[in-house]
Amino acid sequence: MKLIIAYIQPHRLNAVKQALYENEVVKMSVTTALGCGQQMGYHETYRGADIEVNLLKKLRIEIAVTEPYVQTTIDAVISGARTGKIGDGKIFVMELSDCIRIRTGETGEDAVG
Amino acid sequence: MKLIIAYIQPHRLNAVKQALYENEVVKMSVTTALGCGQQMGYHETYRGADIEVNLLKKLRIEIAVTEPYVQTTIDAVISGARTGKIGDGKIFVMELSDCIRIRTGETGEDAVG
Amino acid sequence: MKLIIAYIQPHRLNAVKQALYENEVVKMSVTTALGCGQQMGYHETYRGADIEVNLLKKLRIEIAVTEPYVQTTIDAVISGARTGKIGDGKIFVMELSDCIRIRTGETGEDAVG
Amino acid sequence: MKHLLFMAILLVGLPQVHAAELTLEDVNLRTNNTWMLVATFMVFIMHLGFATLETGLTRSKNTVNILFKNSGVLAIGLMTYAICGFNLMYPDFTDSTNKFFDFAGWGIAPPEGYDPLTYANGNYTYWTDFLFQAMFAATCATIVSGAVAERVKLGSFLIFSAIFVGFFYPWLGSWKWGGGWLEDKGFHDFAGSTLVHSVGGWAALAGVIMVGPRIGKYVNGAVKPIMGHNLPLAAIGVFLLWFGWYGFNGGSVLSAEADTVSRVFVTTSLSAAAGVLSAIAVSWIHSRKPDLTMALNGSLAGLVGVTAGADVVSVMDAVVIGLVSGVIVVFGVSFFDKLKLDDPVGALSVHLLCGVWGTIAVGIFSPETVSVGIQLLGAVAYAVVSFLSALLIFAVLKHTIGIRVSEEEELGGLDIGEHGMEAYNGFQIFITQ
Amino acid sequence: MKHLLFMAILLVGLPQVHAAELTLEDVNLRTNNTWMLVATFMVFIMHLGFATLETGLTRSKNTVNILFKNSGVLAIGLMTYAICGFNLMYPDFTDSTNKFFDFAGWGIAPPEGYDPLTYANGNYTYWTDFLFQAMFAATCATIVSGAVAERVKLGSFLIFSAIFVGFFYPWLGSWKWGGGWLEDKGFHDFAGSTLVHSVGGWAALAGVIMVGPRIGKYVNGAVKPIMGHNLPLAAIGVFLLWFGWYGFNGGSVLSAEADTVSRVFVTTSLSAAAGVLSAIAVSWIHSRKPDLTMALNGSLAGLVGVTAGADVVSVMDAVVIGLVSGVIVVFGVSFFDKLKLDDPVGALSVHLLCGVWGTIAVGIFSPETVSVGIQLLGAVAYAVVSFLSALLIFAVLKHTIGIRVSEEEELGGLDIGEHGMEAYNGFQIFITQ
Amino acid sequence: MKHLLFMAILLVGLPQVHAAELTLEDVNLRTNNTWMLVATFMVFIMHLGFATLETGLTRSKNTVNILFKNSGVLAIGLMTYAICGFNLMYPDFTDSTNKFFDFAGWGIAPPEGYDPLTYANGNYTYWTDFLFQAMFAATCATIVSGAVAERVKLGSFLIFSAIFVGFFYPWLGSWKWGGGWLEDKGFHDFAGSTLVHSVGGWAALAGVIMVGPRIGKYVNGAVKPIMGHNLPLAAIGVFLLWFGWYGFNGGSVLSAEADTVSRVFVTTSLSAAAGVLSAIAVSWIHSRKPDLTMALNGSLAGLVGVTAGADVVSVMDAVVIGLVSGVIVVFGVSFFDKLKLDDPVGALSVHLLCGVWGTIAVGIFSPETVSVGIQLLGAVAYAVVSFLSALLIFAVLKHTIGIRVSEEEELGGLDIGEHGMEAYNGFQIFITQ
Ligand SMILES: Nc1ncnc2c1ncn2[C@@H]1O[C@H](COP(=O)(O)OP(=O)(O)O)[C@@H](O)[C@H]1O
Ligand SMILES: Nc1ncnc2c1ncn2[C@@H]1O[C@H](COP(=O)(O)OP(=O)(O)O)[C@@H](O)[C@H]1O
Ligand SMILES: Nc1ncnc2c1ncn2[C@@H]1O[C@H](COP(=O)(O)OP(=O)(O)O)[C@@H](O)[C@H]1O
Repeated sequence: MKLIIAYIQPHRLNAVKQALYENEVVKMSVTTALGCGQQMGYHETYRGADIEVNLLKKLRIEIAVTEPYVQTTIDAVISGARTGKIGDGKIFVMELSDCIRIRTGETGEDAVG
Repeated sequence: MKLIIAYIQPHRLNAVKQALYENEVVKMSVTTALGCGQQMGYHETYRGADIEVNLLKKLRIEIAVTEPYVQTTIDAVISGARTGKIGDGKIFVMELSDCIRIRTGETGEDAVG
Repeated sequence: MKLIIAYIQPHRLNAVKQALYENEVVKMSVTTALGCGQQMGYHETYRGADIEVNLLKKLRIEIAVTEPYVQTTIDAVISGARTGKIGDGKIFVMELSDCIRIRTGETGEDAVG
Repeated sequence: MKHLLFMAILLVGLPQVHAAELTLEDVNLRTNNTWMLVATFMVFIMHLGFATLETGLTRSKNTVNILFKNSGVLAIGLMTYAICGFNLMYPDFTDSTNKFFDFAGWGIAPPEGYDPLTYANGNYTYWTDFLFQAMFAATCATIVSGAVAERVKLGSFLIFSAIFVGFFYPWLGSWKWGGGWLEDKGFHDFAGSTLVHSVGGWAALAGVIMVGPRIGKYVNGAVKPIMGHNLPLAAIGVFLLWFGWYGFNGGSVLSAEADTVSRVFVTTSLSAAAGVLSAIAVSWIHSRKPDLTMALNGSLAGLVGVTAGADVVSVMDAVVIGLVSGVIVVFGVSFFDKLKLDDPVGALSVHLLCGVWGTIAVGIFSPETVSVGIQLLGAVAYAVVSFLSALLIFAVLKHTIGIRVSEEEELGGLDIGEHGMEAYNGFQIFITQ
Repeated sequence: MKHLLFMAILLVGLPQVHAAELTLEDVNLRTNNTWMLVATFMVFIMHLGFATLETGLTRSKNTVNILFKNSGVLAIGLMTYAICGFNLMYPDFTDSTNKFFDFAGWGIAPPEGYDPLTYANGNYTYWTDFLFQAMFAATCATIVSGAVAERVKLGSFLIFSAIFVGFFYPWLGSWKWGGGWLEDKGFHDFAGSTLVHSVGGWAALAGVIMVGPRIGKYVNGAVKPIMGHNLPLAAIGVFLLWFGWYGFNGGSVLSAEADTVSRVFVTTSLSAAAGVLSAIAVSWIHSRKPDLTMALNGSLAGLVGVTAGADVVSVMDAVVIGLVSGVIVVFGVSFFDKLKLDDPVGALSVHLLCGVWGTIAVGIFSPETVSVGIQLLGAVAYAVVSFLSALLIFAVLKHTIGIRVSEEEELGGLDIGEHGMEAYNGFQIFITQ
Repeated sequence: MKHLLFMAILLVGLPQVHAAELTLEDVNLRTNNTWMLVATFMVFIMHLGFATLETGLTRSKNTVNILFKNSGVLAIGLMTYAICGFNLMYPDFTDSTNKFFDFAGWGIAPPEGYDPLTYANGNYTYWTDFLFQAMFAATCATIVSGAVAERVKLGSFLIFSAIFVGFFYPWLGSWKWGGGWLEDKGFHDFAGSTLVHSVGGWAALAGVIMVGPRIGKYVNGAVKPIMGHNLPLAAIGVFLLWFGWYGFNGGSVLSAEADTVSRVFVTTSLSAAAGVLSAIAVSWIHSRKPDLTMALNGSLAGLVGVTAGADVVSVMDAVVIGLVSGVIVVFGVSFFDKLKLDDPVGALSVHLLCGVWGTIAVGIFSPETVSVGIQLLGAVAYAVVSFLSALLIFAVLKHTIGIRVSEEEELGGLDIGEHGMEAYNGFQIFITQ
C-alpha cells in the first residue's frame, strides 16, 4: 500500500478527479496549501508598498492505494493536472504500513479501497 | 515510531480527543480536509441550478506515537469516531523515521511524547 | 529521499523560510493546523462562560528533500523556529519512496529539487 | 423636467397642493410625515441589524438558514400586517365597550372621507401609520428567530411567525396602542419595551423551551459555549440596531414635535451608552476579560430598557435605566444558561428581561404620571398571554410537522440540510462544533 | 456658539432667512428639500448595496476587483454627471421642437436669476435636483458591473461606464424625464423601471454577450453553478438596496407631499415583500429547496417591478406586481443560463426582465391613465438604443484594448491579476473554481 | 390609537402644539430640527464606518479588540460629553473676556427659561444641539483608535479616550465653535477639518510615536506591509463614512436652510468623488496597480478636505480640493511609512494631512472672506495643543500602566490576549504576520 500526496494547481482539481474516477480511484482527501516551488512568485501591492509573494495557492491531494493502483493513480493525476507550465505540481509517494476503516474495523488492503 | 493519520467526521473531534486523553495520547495536530470515500455526496442548489457535492467536510488528525502506543491510539480513535454509519472515516499508519523537538533538539522516541 | 514535516509557531514562518533559503532549500508546502503538545492551552470567554482551548494555531510545513539535504533542512528549520519556549514545535522525518514532477514526468531525486 | 412631469401626473386623482394655495397645515403635515417616513425606514434597517447580529453570533454552518429566516420573516410580517394585523391592532375600540378584542376588517384602505390633513391631527398619513406599525410588527417575530436559531425547522418557524405576527402581536398590541383595556388603565409603554420586546422575548422563551438546547451546549451538566463565527457581523448588527432605534423610539413620538423627539433621542442614546459601559464593567470584573459580546449586548439592553419610558424619564433616569440594563444582560445570559435555556443570541436577556425592567422602570422613575402597579399588571398580562400563545403554537407544530431538525442535519448544519447551500463557499472552516 | 457663527458666515452671499421674515414658502422649501436630500443619501447607500451584493455572489478571488469597480463607478458617475450628464438629461426641451436630443452646456450652475424659493415650485433647490439625479445615474452603470463580473477587464469597464453613464444614460433619460418625445407621448415611468433598471439591464445584456461566460460555467452543454463566496455580504447588499429604495422611489415624488410619498412607501414595501414570498414559493417548489439567493433576488425583483408605477398603482396591484416579479426572477435566472448568458448576480433577471415587466404593468393596472401600447413603445425604444449603444462601446473596446482578462488571470483571480491584492488576507480558501 | 395616547401623555409637562394653535415658528422648528436629528443619526452611523474600516484594514487576530475599542469609545464619548464635554465646548464665552477656557458646569440641562421655539433661532432644540455635538466628539477619539491599532493596550486606550474626548476635544473646540479666540479672529472651519479631523489626527500622531510600530512592520529598514484581512469590511466602512458625512457636513449648516444644505451636499459629494479619482490615478501610475485601499482612502481624503469649507467654496473648488486630497493621501501613506510611523489605517494621511490641507484651502479658495494667515494660525494652534496634550497623556500612561501589549500578546493577537475571544470562530486562518 502507498500513500500518494499530490500538489496541484487549484483549478485542475476537477480534471484530476475526473481522471482518477475514470481509473476507478474514487477515494481521496483534499486540503488547501501554500506552496513554493520552481514557479516564481508575484508581487502584491498594499497601500503603496510592495510585497513579494512566493507562497502560492495550491491543492494537496492525499490518496491511499493498494500496489496495483499506484502507477494508475500517478498517471491519472498527471493527466489531469499537467498543462505543461511551471507550477503544475508534484507527486510524492510514501509507504503505507496499515490502513483501518473506522466503521468496520477492517484493516490492510481491504480497508483502503 | 509511527505517524497515524485519521480522517474523521468533524463533530466527532471532541469524542476522539477524549478517548485519546484517556489513553495518555495527548499530542496531535488537526487540520480540515475535504474527503471523498464510500459516503455518498449530496446535492446543493444555487440559484436554481443543481450541484453534486462529493467532497465532504472531514477532519484530518495527525498523531506521532512510539510503537507501544500505536494500537492504543488506533483503538482510541476508533472508539471516539465510530458511529457505525458510512463516513465514519479511516486511519492510515505510516513509518516515522525520526522526530525532533525543536526547543530542545531531542530526537527519536524522546521527542515524540 | 525524505519527507520532512515541521510544526512551528505561525509567526516563525518568515524566519524558517529565511533559514531554509540560506541553505538552498527553496521548495516547500505550508498549511495551517491546530496543534496540541506540551504547550498548555489557554482560556477563552464567550458570553460569560469559560472555554478551555488546547488546540493552538500552528503551521505545518512539508519539505521533500534528497538525503544530503536532510540534516541541513532540519537544522535550518530549528534555527528559524527555535525561541526556547514551550510550543516551538516539532519535526517529523519520513521515508519518501518516490517523487514525480507533474510537468516533466521526471521521477526520483531529480524531481525533488 | 422630471418634477414637472410628476406634478402633472399627480394631478390625476392624488391629493396635492399648488404653490398658490400653500397652507400651514399642509407644510406641517409634510414635515411630520417626512419624519415618520424616515423613522419607518430606520425601523426597516433594524431587520438587517437583527439578521447580521444573529448570523454573527451563531455558527457558519447555519448562516444561510438564518439569513433566509430573517428575509422571510420580514416579508411575512409586512404582508400579514397588511392582510389583517393593522386592523387587529387598531380596531378603533373607542365606540365599543369590549376593550379586549376587536377587528376592523381585512386589508388596508384609508377610512371613508379620508383627508390626510386631518387624519391623526396632521401628524402623518394613513399610509405612514400603517407602514410604521408594520415595520414594528416584523421585529417582534425576529426576536424569536435568534433564540431558536441553529436547530429550529425552517417551515415550522415560518408558520409560527405568520401566526404570531399576523394575529397575536397585533391583538396584544391593541390592548394598549390600539386603545384597549390597558390603555384605559393608564399603562405606559412608549415605544414597546413590553409590546414589542418582551412580547417577543416571552414568545422566544416558549420557543427555547419547546425546541430544546442545541446539541453539545449542555454536556454532563456543564455549559459548553458555542461561539459565534463572525463577530464583525455581530457588531454591524448591533450598530445598525442602535441606528434604527432612533427611528423606533424617535418615530414613536408620532410627530416631528421637536422637543419631544430630540429628548427621546438623548434619553435613548445615553441609556444605550450607559448599557455598554455597565456591561463592560460587570463582565470585565466577572469573567476577568473585557467581553465584546457583552459590550454589544449591553447597548441593546440599554436601548430596550429605555424604550418604555424614553419620552417621560429624565436624562439622569435614562442613564440609570441603561446602567441597570447592562448589568441585567450580563447576569441574564448566565442565568438562562444555568436553567439550560439555550439562547444563542441572548434574546431572552436583552428583550425579555430588559423589556420587563424598562416597563417597570417607568413607574419607578415617573411615579407621578405612571403607576408601578399598573406597569406590573401590564407586564404580567403580556407575559402570560404571549408566552402561552407561543407555547401553544409551538406545541401544535411540534406534534404535527415537528419543530426541530434531525440530529444529522443539526450536526452537518442547517445550511446544507435545509437549503443545500453554503454561506462561505471555498473557505476552509472547522465545523467541529 | 456654532450656530451663531455659521449664521454670520451665511450672511455673506448665500440666500437665507431671518427669523423675523420667516415665510411659509421658505419653510415649505426646507421641508421638501430636506426630504429630497434624505432621499439622495438613501440612493447613495444603494451603491454600497450593489457593491456588497455583487461581492457576495461572486468568488472570493475577485472581491478586490469588484469593490474597486463599484467605488470607481460611483466616482465616475457623479463626476460625469456634473460635467455633462445633468445638462444632457434635462436640456429643457420645452422651447425646442427637437425632442430627441439636446444639450444645455458643460458643468453645473444654477440657472440665471435662480431663486431657491421658486425653482421647481419650492420643492427642492437646484443643487438637490442635480445631486439626486446624479446618484441615479451612477446606479445604472453599477447594474452592468454585476453582470460582467469576474472576467471583465478593469480599465475597459471603467471606460465603458464613463461613456455610458456620461452620455447614453442621460441622453436616454431626456426622452422621458427631460421632457422629450416619450414624455409627450404619455409614457409613464415613475422612478425608473425602464429609465434606470432596464436601460442598465439591456446594457448588461450587451456586456454579457460580448464578454462571454466565465470559464467553467458551461461545460459540455451543462450549467455548472459558480457559487458566491459570502452570502451574509449578499444579504447585507439586498437589505441595503431595499433600504435605499425608499429614497429611490420616495424621492422620485420630487417633493415631500405627504400622501403620495407615503403611498409610494407602502406600494414599494408590499411589492418587495410579495416578491420575496413568491420567489421563495416558486424556488421551493421548483428546486425542492428554499433558496436564499432567490429569496434575496425576489425582493429586488419586486422593487424593480413596482418602480415604474409606485405612484399610481393600488396597494393590491403592487402586491400582484411583486408576486409576478418574484416568479419572473426565478425562471429568468434559469432562462438566461439556458441561453448560456452568464450573469453572476442575476442582473438580467432582476433589472432587465422585471424592469420591462414593471413598465408594462403600469399600463395593465392603470389603463385609464397609462396606455399599454405607449408603455411597450417606450420599453422597446429604450431596449433597442440601450442595447445597441452598449454593444457598440463594448465592441470597440474589445477590438482595441480588449474587454476580457487572460485565462490565467481569470483562473488565479482578478484580485491578484489586476490589483496585486487579496481581499481576505490569511484566510485559507479553496480557489478550485 | 397610538398617536392619540401619546398626545395625551405629552400634555403632561412637555412643550407641544395643538392643531388649533399651529404656528409657522413651530413648523419651522420641526423642519429644522428633523433635519438636525437626521444628521445626528447619520454621524452616529459613521462610528460603524470607522469600526468596520479599521477592522478590515488590520489583521484578523485583532478584530475583537478593534470592535471592542470602537464600541467603548462611542459609549465613553457620549457619556463624557454629557458629563462635561458639552459645557466645556459651549461655555458661552460671549459675556466673558477670557476667550481661551471656560466651563459652564456639569451635566446637561436646558438653559433657564428654555423655549424650544427661540433657542438657536428655532433651528433646533437644546437636546438636538447636545446630541449632534456629542456624536462629533466621539468621532475624534475614534480617529486615534485606527492609528494605534493592533498593539495598544485596551485599558490605556480607553483611559486616553475618556480624557481626550472628555476634556481636550471640547476645550479645543471652544476656541472656534464655542465662540472663543479663534472665532474672534475669523478662523473658518465649517464642519471640522481642523476641529475634528486634524485634532484627532495630531493626537493619533502622538499615539503612533509613543506606542511604536507593530512588530514586523519595519524590518532592517525596509517596509513590510501588513495587509488588512477583510477588504469588503473596509469598503463597507468607507461607504458608511461617506454616507454619514452627509449628516456630518449637511448637519453642520445647523438648520435645514435649503440652498446651503444642498450646496454642501454637492461640494461634499464632488470632492469625495474627485478624491477617489485622483487617488486611483496616482496610485495606478505610482505602483502600477489600481490599489483598492487607495481608492477607498481617496474618498475619505476628499471628504476630510472639503469639510472645512463645504459651505463657502464653489463646486469647482470642491473638485480641486478633492483632487489634491486624493494625491495627498497616496503620498502621505508612503511618507509616514518612510518616517517609520506605523499607521495601520492611514489615519494620519486622511485626517491629519487632509484636515490641514482642507483648512488652508478655504483661505486659498475664498480669500475675500477667509484669510489664509488666520487659517494657518488656527491649524498650527490646534496642531500644537492637540499633539502635545495627547503626547502627555500617552507618556503618563506609558510610564504607569503601560500602553503597549506584550510581544507575545501582539504575536498571538490581541483578541486572545486581551479578550480571550476569537472573531472568526472555525475559520482556518494563517496568522503568520
Ligand atoms: N520539495 C518539495 N517539498 C514540498 N513541497 C514541494 C516540493 N516541491 C514542490 N512542492 C510543492 O509542489 C508545488 C508545485 O511545485 P513546482 O515547483 O511549481 O513544480 P514544477 O516546477 O516541477 O512544475 C509547490 O508549490 C509546492 O507546494
Ligand atoms: N483511499 C483513501 N485515500 C485518501 N483518503 C481516504 C481514502 N479513503 C477514505 N479516505 C478519507 O476518509 C474519509 C472517510 O472515508 P469513508 O469512505 O467515508 O469511510 P468508510 O466508508 O470506510 O466509513 C473520506 O472522506 C476521505 O477523506
Ligand atoms: N506526537 C505528536 N503528534 C502530532 N503532532 C505533534 C506531536 N507532538 C507535537 N505535535 C505538534 O507540534 C506542535 C508543537 O508541539 P509542542 O508540544 O508545543 O512542542 P515542545 O513542547 O516540544 O516545544 C503541537 O502543537 C502539535 O501540532
